[in-house]
Amino acid sequence: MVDTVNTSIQTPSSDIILDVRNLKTYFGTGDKAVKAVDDISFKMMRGKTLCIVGESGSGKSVTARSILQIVDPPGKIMGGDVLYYGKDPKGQNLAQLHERSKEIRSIRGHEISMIFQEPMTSLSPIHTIGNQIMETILLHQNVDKAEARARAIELLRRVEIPNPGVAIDKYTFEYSGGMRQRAMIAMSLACNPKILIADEPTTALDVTTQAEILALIKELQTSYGMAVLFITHDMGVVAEIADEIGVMQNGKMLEFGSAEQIFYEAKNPYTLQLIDSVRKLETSARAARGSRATDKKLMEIRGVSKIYPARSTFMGKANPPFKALDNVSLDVFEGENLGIVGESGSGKTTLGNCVIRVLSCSGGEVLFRMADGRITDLAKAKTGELRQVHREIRMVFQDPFASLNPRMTIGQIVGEPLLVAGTHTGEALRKRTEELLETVGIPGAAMERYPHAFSGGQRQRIGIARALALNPRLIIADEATSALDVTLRSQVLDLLLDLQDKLSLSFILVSHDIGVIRYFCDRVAVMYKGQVVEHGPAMKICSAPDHPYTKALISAVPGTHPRDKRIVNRHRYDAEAQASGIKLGGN
Amino acid sequence: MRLIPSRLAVAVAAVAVVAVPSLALAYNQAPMLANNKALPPVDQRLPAKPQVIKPLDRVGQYGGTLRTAMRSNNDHNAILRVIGNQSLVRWGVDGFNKIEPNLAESWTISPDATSYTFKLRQGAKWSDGTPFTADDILFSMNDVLANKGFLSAVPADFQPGGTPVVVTKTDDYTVVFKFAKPYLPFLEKLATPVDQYPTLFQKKYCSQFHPKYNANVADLIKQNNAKDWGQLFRNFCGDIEIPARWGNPSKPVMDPWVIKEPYTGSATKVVLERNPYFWQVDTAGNQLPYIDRVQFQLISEVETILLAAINGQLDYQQRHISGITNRPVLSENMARGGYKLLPSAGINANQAGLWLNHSTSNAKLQKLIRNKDFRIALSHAIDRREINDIVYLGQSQPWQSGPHKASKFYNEKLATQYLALDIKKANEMLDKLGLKMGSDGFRQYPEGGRVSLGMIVMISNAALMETSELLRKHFSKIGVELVINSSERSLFYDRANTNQYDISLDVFSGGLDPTMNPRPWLAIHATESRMSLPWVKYYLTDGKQGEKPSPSMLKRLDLFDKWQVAKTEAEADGLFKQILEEAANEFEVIGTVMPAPNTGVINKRIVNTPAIMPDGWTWPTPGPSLVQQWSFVK
Amino acid sequence: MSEENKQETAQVNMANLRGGIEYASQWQLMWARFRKHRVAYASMVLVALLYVVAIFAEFLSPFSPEDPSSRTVYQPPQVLHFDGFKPYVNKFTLTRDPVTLAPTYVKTDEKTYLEFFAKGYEYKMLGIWETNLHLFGPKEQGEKMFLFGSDKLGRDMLSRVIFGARFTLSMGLIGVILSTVLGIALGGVSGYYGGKIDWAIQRLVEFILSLPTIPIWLALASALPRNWPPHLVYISVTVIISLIGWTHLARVIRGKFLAMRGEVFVIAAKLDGCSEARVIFRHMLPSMASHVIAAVTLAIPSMILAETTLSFLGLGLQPPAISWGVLLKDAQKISVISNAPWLFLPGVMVVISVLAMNFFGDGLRDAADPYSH
Amino acid sequence: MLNYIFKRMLSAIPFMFMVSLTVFILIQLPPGDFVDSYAAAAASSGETISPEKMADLRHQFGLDRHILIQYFYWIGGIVTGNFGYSFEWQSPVKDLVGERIGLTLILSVAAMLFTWALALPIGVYSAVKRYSIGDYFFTFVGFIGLAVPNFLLALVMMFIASKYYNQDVTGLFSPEFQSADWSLARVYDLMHHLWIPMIIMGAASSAGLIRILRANLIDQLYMPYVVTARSKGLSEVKLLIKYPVRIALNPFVSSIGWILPNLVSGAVIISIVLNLPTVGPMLYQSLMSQDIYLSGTILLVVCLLTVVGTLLSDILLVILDPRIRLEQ
Repeated sequence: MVDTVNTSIQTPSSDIILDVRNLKTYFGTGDKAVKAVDDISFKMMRGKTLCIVGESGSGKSVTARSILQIVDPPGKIMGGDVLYYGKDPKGQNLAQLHERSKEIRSIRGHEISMIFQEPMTSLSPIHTIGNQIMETILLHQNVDKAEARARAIELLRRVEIPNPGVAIDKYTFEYSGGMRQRAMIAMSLACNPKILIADEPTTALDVTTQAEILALIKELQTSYGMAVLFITHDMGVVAEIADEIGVMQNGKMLEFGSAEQIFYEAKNPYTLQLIDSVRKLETSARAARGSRATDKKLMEIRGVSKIYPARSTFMGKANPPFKALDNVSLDVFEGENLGIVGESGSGKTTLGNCVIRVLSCSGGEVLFRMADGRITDLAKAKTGELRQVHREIRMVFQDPFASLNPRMTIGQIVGEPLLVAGTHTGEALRKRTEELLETVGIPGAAMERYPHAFSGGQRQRIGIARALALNPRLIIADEATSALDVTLRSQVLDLLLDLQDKLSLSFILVSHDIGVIRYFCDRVAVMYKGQVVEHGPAMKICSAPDHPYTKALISAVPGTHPRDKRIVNRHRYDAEAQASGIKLGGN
Repeated sequence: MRLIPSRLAVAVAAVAVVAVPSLALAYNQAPMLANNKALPPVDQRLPAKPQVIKPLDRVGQYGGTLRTAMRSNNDHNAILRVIGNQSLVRWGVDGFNKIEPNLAESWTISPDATSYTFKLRQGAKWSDGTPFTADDILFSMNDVLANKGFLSAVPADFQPGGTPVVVTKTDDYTVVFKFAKPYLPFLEKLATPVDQYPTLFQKKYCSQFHPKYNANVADLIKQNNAKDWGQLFRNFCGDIEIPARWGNPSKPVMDPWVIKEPYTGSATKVVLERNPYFWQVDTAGNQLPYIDRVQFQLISEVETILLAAINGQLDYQQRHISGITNRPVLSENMARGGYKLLPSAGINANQAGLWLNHSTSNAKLQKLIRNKDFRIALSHAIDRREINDIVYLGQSQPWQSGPHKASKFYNEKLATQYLALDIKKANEMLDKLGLKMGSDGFRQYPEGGRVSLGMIVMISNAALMETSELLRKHFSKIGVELVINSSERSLFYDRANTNQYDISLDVFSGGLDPTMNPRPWLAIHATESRMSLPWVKYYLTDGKQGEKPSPSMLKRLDLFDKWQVAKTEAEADGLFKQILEEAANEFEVIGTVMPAPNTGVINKRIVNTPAIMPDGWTWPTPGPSLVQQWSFVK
Repeated sequence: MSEENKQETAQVNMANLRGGIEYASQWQLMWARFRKHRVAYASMVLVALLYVVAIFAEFLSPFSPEDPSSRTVYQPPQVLHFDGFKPYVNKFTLTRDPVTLAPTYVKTDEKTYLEFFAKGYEYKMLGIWETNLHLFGPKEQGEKMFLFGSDKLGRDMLSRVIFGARFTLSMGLIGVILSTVLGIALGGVSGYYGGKIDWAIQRLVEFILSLPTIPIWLALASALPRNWPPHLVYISVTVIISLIGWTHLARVIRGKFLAMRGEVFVIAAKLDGCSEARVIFRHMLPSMASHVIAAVTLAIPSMILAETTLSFLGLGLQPPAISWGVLLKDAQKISVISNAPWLFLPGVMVVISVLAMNFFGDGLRDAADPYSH
Repeated sequence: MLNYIFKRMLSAIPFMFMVSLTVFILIQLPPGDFVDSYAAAAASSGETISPEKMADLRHQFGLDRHILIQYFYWIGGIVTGNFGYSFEWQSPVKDLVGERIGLTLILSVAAMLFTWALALPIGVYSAVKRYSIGDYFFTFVGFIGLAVPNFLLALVMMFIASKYYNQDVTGLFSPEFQSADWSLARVYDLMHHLWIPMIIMGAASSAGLIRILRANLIDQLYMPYVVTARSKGLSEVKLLIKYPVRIALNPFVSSIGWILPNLVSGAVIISIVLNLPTVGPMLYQSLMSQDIYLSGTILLVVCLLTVVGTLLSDILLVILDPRIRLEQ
């Protein structure tokens, strides 16, 4: 157990806005209680950004919510003090206030406000954005409706939402991802709070949108002079914006210090491991192991397109047909790792699904050289032929929890393809299943247990074992690592690389994470709005791309060095395209 | 629906009469009519010699509303029963034994009983003041009844032996009914509700819907979107047994009360008000009826009628609640409901008779049923005391199919033979018939197969259903299997008419009115004489169709033909007694128990109601007890 | 689990892996969760008890439900007393008030002793072997006793209620099974294949749902050729009720199938090369089974109520058949309410069984998804 | 919105046509026809009808024509507003049904309002206070309402009301108001009679509604937007009403779609027992006696009520929930 970190950096109390001392928040009672926040102490400086970083389940989010006592039941604050100096200079202990008292309610949204990770579910689906913003204003300031509405419009303009006069009467689902988060921020600033708590606000966003939001928060912090408590698991983001950093694990604060101290003089091994796993993704493991790519073409994708027909909405207004894939052409060589990168809505997942015929494409052909040399066009293959193809091309899915049937043991899941193909039965099937599990690092004896008994990382390995069952030649990994914690991400990628070396596989890795692409792939194709804008060797694309969009994409990726912050001088690709984010119907 | 408002007709009559100076009024009228200026004085409204009715207890008092209830559909005859059928003649107050003058003051019958001459009551007026004359009778009989457009054929009671009656008038108040052959039962038939045709339609009012008298009846038909003049006529002037008879307030009637709130599909109650021109008075010269208004509350569920009666919301109610099973709950609530019990005697010969089907399709069984010993054995197997105790609460008595003691045609053998419970004798007789007892406790035919009788029962009659379950137990004791096929009303008739039954459990008619309904002893009624419907077809088609009846039945049918054309009462009664004697010897059908006395309720404050009256349809309870002389007393 | 039987269970599982049926854990999880729900657990026991009564009706009923006796007409229920350990009931004699004819029962001090496994009327146990053994009854064979009172014909109400359970409960069950089969078939097809078939089936469901239930039962039941014997009427009434009942289940199943089609593990199964039938039965149905069971248990009560309503309208079963609905129909009289209220006991039984099934179904539905939070 | 309603109306026409055909055939299925049941009814109360009179009646009512001809006569009539003649009453079906539909609607709507007034508070309470004693108590009462056969409840309540409170139970109005025209006194008299049927009809459907509202509300209580609202400083009660209850109301409102038909058809039974002048008893009698045009029209009207009910609930849903209105 690491000794408690001394937080007694002596700074004059005048510029401390919040002082949290020995905060304990438990779920349930007695010895079985889950100690989500176990004796946490830290201070927040006026006008400064404190980042609390930790992996999922570390208790960082519960800490943030305990400040305003809005922890989900059965969580309760068991002890400790939260001294707030914003309103009453002598300090007000928020922890002692009753969670339904008027005092705490006058602080929530007024003195201290909060924004959340998933704006789509954090904003009411059936109230307009304007209504929800004005509600905060009317709650804390005695102004009439017209005044509140004017303030709301002003706030929307402050967060750079185009023509706010119209946007105010729109509903949450009519906003794009980035725009929704901007609206959320506008709502939190309604009463000029002194502290803004941001609970993983950019985790669900694309990297370019994330950059926009981080820049916006920075700029608002300086103009409002408010302190920001930023909760995240992404060390890159921490490097870009943090003034002070706290590292949490299993409810404990392992290390606390300025950005400089944490990134360059970290003492705690867990912190080091966190930083290392992020930095690791700035290198290319594939290059380190030497490329196994050959010049024999495995697959030729020629002019593939996928168009969704126009569907009239309820009121009869028909939106135009949506081109998910627009005449995409790519080659895949044997032994090669081809990366397909792009933001949400770029069509990268659709391409993956069209290749393996989970979706049928509207046009073009996908020529694939079978093991026996025959060339088949997957786009037009019949079911019988397709079954043979599905033995040679396998898929690994993104969500480890959803991709395994909860009602079958993992032995049955991994053994299913063999059982269906009829190649192994009885004892041979059991032995082969055990062997497969061992290859991905899961103990064979665990075959009888059910998916709900395994962690995210282990489940992903089981998914991979299933993919390997029929000795495939090509595996399509659709965002295979994006659901995992950063420390696990590299381990899984290493596993895939080992398998590739042993079993001479080729991979198509679809991802939005530049780090993963750089680490794993030989060649990369960049997609934007259904088209391949650029493709080439991974190292070149990830460091010095030619196409302006790729430039914007790469530059928006947060670095891991506080000293050379990259987002602030990032390249913005056709800003007005980004800005006009309000399009009907999210995709 | 008002075509020629009856007010206009009244005014015309009034003008003609007012000229007569007001004599010292011999009669007095109900106070309710006092303030009706349009009415001439009571003396002019009454006939020269109004019929004098002697009230049963004492002279009544005017006023009050008689509240009763009826079911909300298929129950329109409840109104006819209370208002009474004003025919030329009527039944005596106590039953079937006497025919009394009604609209006819007197009548003479030709020696050969082929022609009847009726002297009408002069000065009697319809409810709209128009005099009631022979022309009305001729219009009803010759223009309506005989017209194919109204009825496809003249009703059987008016064409005995197939030749319709000829109706003529000698003067305005004398009418002659001439039949082809002697027709003694005509007077009794006239007293029954179904034969009220002669005095039903007023010529002046109803002729507007008759093509012979109103040329442009066609546009009237279109106006009321009727199909033909028959339907139009029925909508305005009604017919004997249809709801529309009580649907037209402006239709002139001879009844004691006139429709005020008509009986339509959506009505929740029907109200009738006293007829100012009613032609009967009591012994003290008061114009009848005593009671001002009669109100029928429409209720869909029988239990709700019972609840209303117990609650004291009804002044008179027999229909639907007078069954023996309700006797306990009715008698317990007498004080609360403010009523007294009104007993009535069923006129049927038997409450639950076994019509053995002598022409059942099952040949083996038919041979057995036609064997008298088998029928006697079945009769001895029935524990009539248990049926009486359970189903009729011990209030009835064992009985076969003969008329009651009260009737002049009582035949001791036909009524009480083979009533005793004697399982041993029954088993001996069945053994003698060669029906050996099988291993499963049921007897087998000599040539094999279990002796099983299929019995059809109507589901809606609770007493019959309970009796059938008891009979099943009784027959199982002598090894005869009884299969009960309970069925909905409409299906019961469907199956009976198509001969798909071995036994039909249903009432035997003719307890007090044997000559009117001789069905249990004679195969003459197309749907009700269920000892064998093929025999009936044989009789009705003079042997061309159906099946030849048994010798005993043929003899009886021959006697019946002679009875119909008997010239004198004595000759007719002699023949009918021979029929009953022959039926007794044949013992064709088996009876269980006599009808138990039914108990209705009547408001404590109503007098002039008979101690006990028959409960039937040919004697339409309580009509013949002259409801017009019932009276509330303070 | 200790080491060696872990091996051993591994063998066992692997042995029938070929069949792949063995997914006990889903049921174990559901069962553990269900037991926590005390009310639902008690209801399940009660429901099981009711069906046992329905099956062993002859054995459990002390007297034949159909033998009338004039000496015990409308006898009120007799209270059970204990003389030491021997249970007995007091005899009653029937006297009838001459005027009101109301049956009045005078308690005599004569005792009728009862015993377990008494000799009673002859019957065929489960239609196999002849016996006259009954669970309990009067010591001497001829004696009578009425714990639930007697009806108009003096028949024992306790026996009639027990026999009534047989028709009513079995009708509920068969009706539900019928509508479940229909619901799964049609719901599944329209949910899985979508497109034209889905559109057609949904229109059919909407059409049937928009027909008001009771009037349609009225029309269908009155359309029955009524010369059929009671058990044929019984089967046809069950079919009628389930003709309408399947639509709700079809909608639930369709919704589940539509949701399930998009699940990742279903796509994975397709990519594993599973045939369409295997995808449905091996991957989709097991996770729906729990929801279907919950929906089924909730459908039985509505079937029971439907039977009683039809019998009340005089359309379903008719005497001499015995079902709770028929018994209630006979009790539906003012004269019964005022002086024979115990004839409403079948109504109480209907309420108890419907309540028990509702709570049981509710508990099942909560426990249906062991993986939901 | 308008063209949506118009489209739905248009699609209802073939639907109603199909319903009318099914209904008409259903009514004709039982053996025998109106005249048979008329003769049977007469015979059971002692009056006998001769076979040739029955043939006469059959010709009169046009029952001797083929089913389809009768059907097209009926449908042809409906288009021009003539719903045919009732055999039994010899008067146009339009008048017969006309008066009673009004009362049926009043009864059904009253019962629906009672159901909502009962289900809304109980549903919210038992969702917020999950697994509390109150929750179990209301669930139990709700199930009791569901479990008791409504004709039994009706008879017993009617008996108690009349025996101990001597309430007039012979209909919706006491005799003197029956045919009086509408006045305040008459409305008061109606209310006085209305409470028994309203409770009985409301009891069953409110149980179902409570279950639905409770389940939906429980899902909404722990949604993120509730946490956001709390983080903005809203009080628990205001927060509960504005967000979770408001969203859980949508399925509650769409319950009109299935409550209306249930109430109307449920009313058949209760009206028979309580003798209410609604279409219920008339439908039952006309089906029993196969008065085809009368029963056919009533069934058609009831189905129309159902279609209108579902349309109404869809429209209300669209108004209440923008997601349906704007999003595809």
